[in-house]
Amino acid sequence: MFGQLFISGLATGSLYALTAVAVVVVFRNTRTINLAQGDFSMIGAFVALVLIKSFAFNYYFALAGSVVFCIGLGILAERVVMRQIADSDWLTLFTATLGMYYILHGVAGHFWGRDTKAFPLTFDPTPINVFGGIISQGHVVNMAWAAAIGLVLFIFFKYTKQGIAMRAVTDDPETAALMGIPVRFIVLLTWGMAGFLAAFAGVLIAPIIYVSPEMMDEVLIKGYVAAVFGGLYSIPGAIIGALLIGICENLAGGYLGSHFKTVTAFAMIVLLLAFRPHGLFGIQKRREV
Amino acid sequence: MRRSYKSFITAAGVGVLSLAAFGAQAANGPGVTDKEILICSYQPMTGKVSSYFRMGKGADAWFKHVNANGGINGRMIKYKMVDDKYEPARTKNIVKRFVERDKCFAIVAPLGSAPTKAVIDYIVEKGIPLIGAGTGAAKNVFYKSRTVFPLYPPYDKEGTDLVRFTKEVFGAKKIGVIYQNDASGKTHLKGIEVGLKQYGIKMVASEGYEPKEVDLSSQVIKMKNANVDAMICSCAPEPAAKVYTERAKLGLKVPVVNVFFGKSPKVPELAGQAAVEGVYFATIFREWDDPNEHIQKAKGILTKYYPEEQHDAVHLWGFTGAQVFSEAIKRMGSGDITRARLLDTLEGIDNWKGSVVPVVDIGEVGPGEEAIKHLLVPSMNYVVYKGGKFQPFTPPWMK
Amino acid sequence: MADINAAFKAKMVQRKWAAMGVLFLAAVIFPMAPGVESWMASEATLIIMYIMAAQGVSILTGYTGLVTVGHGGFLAVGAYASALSTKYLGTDLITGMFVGAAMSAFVGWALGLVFLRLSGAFMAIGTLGFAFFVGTVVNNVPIFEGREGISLPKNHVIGFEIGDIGFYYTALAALGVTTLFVSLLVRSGVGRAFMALRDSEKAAEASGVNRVFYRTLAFSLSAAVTGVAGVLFAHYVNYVSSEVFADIWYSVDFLVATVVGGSAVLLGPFVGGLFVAFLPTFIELFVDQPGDLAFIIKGGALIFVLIVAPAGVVVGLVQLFRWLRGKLGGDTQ
Amino acid sequence: MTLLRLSNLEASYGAVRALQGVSMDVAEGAVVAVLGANGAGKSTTLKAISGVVKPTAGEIEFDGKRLNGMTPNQIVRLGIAQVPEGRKIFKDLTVAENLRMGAYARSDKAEISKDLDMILELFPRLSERAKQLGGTLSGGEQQMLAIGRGLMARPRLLLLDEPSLGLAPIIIADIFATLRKINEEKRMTMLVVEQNANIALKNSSFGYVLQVGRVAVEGVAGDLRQNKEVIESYMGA
Amino acid sequence: MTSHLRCDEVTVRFGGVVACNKISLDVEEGKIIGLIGPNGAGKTTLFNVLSRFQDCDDGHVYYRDQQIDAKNTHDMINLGMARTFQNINLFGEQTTLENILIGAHHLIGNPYSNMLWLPSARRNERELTDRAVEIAEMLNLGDELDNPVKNLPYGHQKRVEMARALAAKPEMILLDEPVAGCNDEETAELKEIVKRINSELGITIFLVEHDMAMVMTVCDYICVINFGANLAQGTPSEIQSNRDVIKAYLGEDDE
Repeated sequence: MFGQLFISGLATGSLYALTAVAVVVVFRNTRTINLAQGDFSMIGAFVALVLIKSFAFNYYFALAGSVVFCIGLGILAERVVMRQIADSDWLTLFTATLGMYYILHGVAGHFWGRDTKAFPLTFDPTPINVFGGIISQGHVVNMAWAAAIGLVLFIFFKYTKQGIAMRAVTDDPETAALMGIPVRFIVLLTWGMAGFLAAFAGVLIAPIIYVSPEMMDEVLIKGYVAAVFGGLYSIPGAIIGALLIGICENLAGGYLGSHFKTVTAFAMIVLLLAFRPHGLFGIQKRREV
Repeated sequence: MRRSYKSFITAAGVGVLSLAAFGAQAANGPGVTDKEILICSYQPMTGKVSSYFRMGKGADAWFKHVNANGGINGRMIKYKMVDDKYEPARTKNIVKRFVERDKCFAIVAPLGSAPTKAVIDYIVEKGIPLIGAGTGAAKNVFYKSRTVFPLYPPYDKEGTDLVRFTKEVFGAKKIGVIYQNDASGKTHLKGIEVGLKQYGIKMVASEGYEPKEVDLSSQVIKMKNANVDAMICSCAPEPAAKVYTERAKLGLKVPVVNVFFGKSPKVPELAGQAAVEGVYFATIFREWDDPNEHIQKAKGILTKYYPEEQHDAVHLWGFTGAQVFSEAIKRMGSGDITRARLLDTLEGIDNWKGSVVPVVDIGEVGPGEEAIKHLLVPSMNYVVYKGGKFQPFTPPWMK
Repeated sequence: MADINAAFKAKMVQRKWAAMGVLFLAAVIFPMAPGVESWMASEATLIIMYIMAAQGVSILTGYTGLVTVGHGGFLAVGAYASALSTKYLGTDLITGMFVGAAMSAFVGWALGLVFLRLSGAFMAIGTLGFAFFVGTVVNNVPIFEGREGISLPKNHVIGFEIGDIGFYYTALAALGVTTLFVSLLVRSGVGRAFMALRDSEKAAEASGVNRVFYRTLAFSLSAAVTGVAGVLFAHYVNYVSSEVFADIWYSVDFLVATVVGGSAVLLGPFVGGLFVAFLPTFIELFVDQPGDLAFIIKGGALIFVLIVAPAGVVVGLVQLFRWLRGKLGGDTQ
Repeated sequence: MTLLRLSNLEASYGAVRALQGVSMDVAEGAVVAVLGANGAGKSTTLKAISGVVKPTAGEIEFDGKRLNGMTPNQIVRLGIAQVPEGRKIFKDLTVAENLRMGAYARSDKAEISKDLDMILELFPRLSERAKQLGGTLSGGEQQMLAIGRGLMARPRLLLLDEPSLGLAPIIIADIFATLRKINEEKRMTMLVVEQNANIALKNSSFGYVLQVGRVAVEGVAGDLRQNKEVIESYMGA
Repeated sequence: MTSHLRCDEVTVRFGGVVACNKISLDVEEGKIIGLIGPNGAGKTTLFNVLSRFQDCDDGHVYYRDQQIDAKNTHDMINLGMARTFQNINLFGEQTTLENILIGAHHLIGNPYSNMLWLPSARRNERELTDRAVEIAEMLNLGDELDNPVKNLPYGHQKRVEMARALAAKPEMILLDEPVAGCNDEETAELKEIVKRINSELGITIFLVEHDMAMVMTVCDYICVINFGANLAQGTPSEIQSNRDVIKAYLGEDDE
């Protein structure tokens, strides 16, 4: 049973991971916890669904369309809303993203209804055996996608000029500006990246949790928890946090009983924060005067 | 500024006067004029269970159809739905508004166990007929009042029946139960426990899930590990789809029966036909693809007024209350429409086959008796999903 | 210059109290006014409950600077404490409020200790986790009766049964008490210590403010006020259920109410509570079955407020008023 | 020829009037020192030149162009790089990445890699640690990295904010020797803010002494080193 | 001479960096003592150790011979030690009066009766307010009592910080760069105030400052540190003529 619970948990965790990474990327460059991140994904899933159903796109073109749309959405969010209040305190930024959450929820509900919709299965539903556990091919493909995106991000942040500049802005925006890095453009890029990740998260998860305006609520919260778990600044931390939460949830559900399953993530985060207030990989700031 | 204030006063004055005129018509009940009958319902149009707003849409479609065909005995039915977000405190205020401001004649086909629990005392106290509320919670179904007309049987009775089903159809000795960790699931569980004793069956695994849970794999894995002979699934359509997907994935071949509120074309649509093949469902309505004329008519009506909607059992919940109410008004003819007459007329509906429900047979509730005898849909049927459609299935004891 | 300022400030304070007085007087007369029906009082009751809950949030988030997304949890603690004591001990509404406040304060104190070193986004997720935790407990521990819920008898105050109007007055009185309490608190030395911790922990500690003590105190006072609101929520519909009280949207709504009105202003929760509780009803006056439109309007209004008046509607209005006065004054000169 | 000219520059942070009318001239190819105690406005002057602090009054002119109102990245593109006070190394970036960020505003790849080689040659310690995170370097190495990062922009004017801060004397001497070498070989103009008056004046041609946001003394470096006022402004006699 | 505050071989390390290396010094009761040293010499770290914002890795700190290196930060006020900050650290949204009152926080008595404004608290609050007004007047802040401090000019803000420290009725005040960023006029004013606090109220003052003119004219005794270690101690005139100190300040001069 352990193997099966573990593998299923890993699969679920990888679904949280993309959202967690997006939460980190936006937070560390803009101090914003983006509560609309899940809804970017939700809109992305709907866009892909419409492209497939009404315009007869194939899966990959629909995914590409969704990615383009979500990047636009992210950029729009930055230009129209977040830039206006960029200098405000943390709480204001947080609440503004909540406003975007309401709007996107309403827009999706208005145009596509509150019904749960199926997303066409793209892969053979026959499951396969991995290390004594059974896993569906869709999950395997999703994990592969997530890993591929992780790799792309790694290369982007490690080797490209804009990627390194993004990390430099995270580190110290003022000095980054002194180096000639256009900080505002980097922030725009950050939101674009949030949209990019959102589209993948939404389209990949859609066949599993189906498409509805509320589809990402639970995933967003788990993603946020995972991001905090990893310390809110670390992308590998967020990924590890997401996988850990997926696995622990499933193990708790399996061994302690399903009552404990959904609260596991929160029990974990409360315990962690009680002992490490800046997350697992967070920077413990020195008390400087 | 000043002018708008004045016009506001004028409008308010007119409002008060017209209200007064309204109350003066003594013969008809509140909300009833010679042209119109106002009935109301609260629905979760937004918020966490907004997908159940389908019930309201079903009822609304029916009344739109009635009005488009000239109403009933010359009266139009005005069906007012208000969003309560599934928050009981809001439901309470909305119902008070229905009663005090809008003067609703009756409350027809509202949705929700928790919201209804919060307002049923008030509704009964005011003598408002409550017809076909979408709730199977014991308090609402067994309420001691003649004005309450519950829609479907309480969940615990269904639970007991499902245990019998696993024994007599599947020949099961040890079963597993997956249930939604809320009032519906837990009430099912209560009934199941009664059934276990009654039919001498063991429950070797029982796993709950939260309505929004992303992944239900651990629950199904536990079923597999407990080596159950059969499963009872007290699941709403979306989670049911997840359960059957996982079940197919793990190759868990044991027979399954699902409670009636999970019986929806959504399930095979979301999970894929193969995963749902051979699953039994309890049901209280006819199938959407049943050639029965009333179902086909309902299908046409829903498609006409809510073209985006996919046909679901929850729509039929709404249809049921709406159709029974319309029938009662029709039977009341051209006389005064009062609440007392409505109750009498409803209780007089016996062996009526004119709705989406196979037979409506409403009993009589005497003073101090429980409303359970008022059930609009007293009987439960079964279907099995085979070859891409739900097919009627008759268990041995019903033959 | 200073004298003018002091005089201006004194005048503003006077006006604030005058405004509050008028507000409460209006609220007392309101149900008796001609044309007012009982449902309007019920609508007002809902708003009162939201205002009170937001007052609790404002103690922590506004005055102490700790953002909470978990006050729905304290709402539940208050509601269940009173519901259980009503069911098993037969207490009345007033006693229930004290029980709810005390229980909530205790839980708040404990949570404050656990989250001693958190701030910002970490505090937000921690408190959110707390709300979920409370939800799981009330859903699964048998005494709370899960989503089936506990139905309560009709409300009594010192032996008399009260109807909805009576409940309105009880809630109003409770709001009066909490408002008085919050206004005294924030002007007191303790309130100053809260705000000092918010503005600069270092300077506060150097001035002798015991961070541990005052943070936990802020947590428990804040929890107590929201807990009283929870008691009212429970008794208003005579029913508690985990389906209702385990919902994180209450937490979010209370935070929104606090931010919209102005988090560290006495009148802030009044405006914010009105915004959150009354907006849906308000929209319905103009649009039949607004559904998703209500969501869009709510989000749009929220963002609009944040852009136009980042410190909240009340502060924004005061600034607008001052600006207008300066402008008009300038014109006459 | 004057490369940079400040005239009556004023700037403030909130309530602090950091600059109250500073005027300076920096000739092309020169090393100019700006001295003064803490809070005299030295760093603010540099920040105003780089466009991070917006001056409230006065003019900044670089190579005949007015810099007021330009964004920092426009200013970097014009050829002004800054080595900020306290090094301000990107701690989570490697040494190589830090250097690469110095060249952010440039797109001539071949030249960039040439400059990179040049800098690694100039500071061999950095080439040993190219893959280490900036935060793990010692203070002296960080200063070298900060200077290298500034040079990567291939600026015409390099602004250095207290390069000697917190470093041991031997390392300070080393760093200034390198700076002088760069100045001589590349004819790079430098404006050095320093507290360490002796070393700064020894390595520069002209000096300004700031006091509370104003230029108190100015003169040829050699003269300033003998100037009583300079010592007084430091020792408060 | 009575020792008011004494540190004994205090050592603080941040990772590999030694910020304070066995620093020892003694602050004599009733005097004004200055601590100077070039930027990065470890002055602020030492200050933080003394006011318990920073733990020391080695060595001890004594306040009137009582060892305090394990005390809570907020307990220092009860002992009688108040401090100000290098970069002004006021409660910006609040008025001058409120800022000063925060300084008197440890005198509010029972917090529970205070927050409910019980009669005793009311009396106490009136006394504290009266005293705060007195202090404000002493520091020429009488006109600014009701202004939010963020609107005050810089020099005033510096004085509000000092007033806040005074409101605690301390026996000793640590001043972290009291005149940094001030112009000549403001500096002169603050200098006068520091002297008056010391002479009229008998409060021991220990200050870190970069403005040598101020240090030399105000202080009775000066400690110099460099590279985290003691460099020299003595009266202003001794320090001014100390070769090591001049070298440390003006830089290594090897010619």
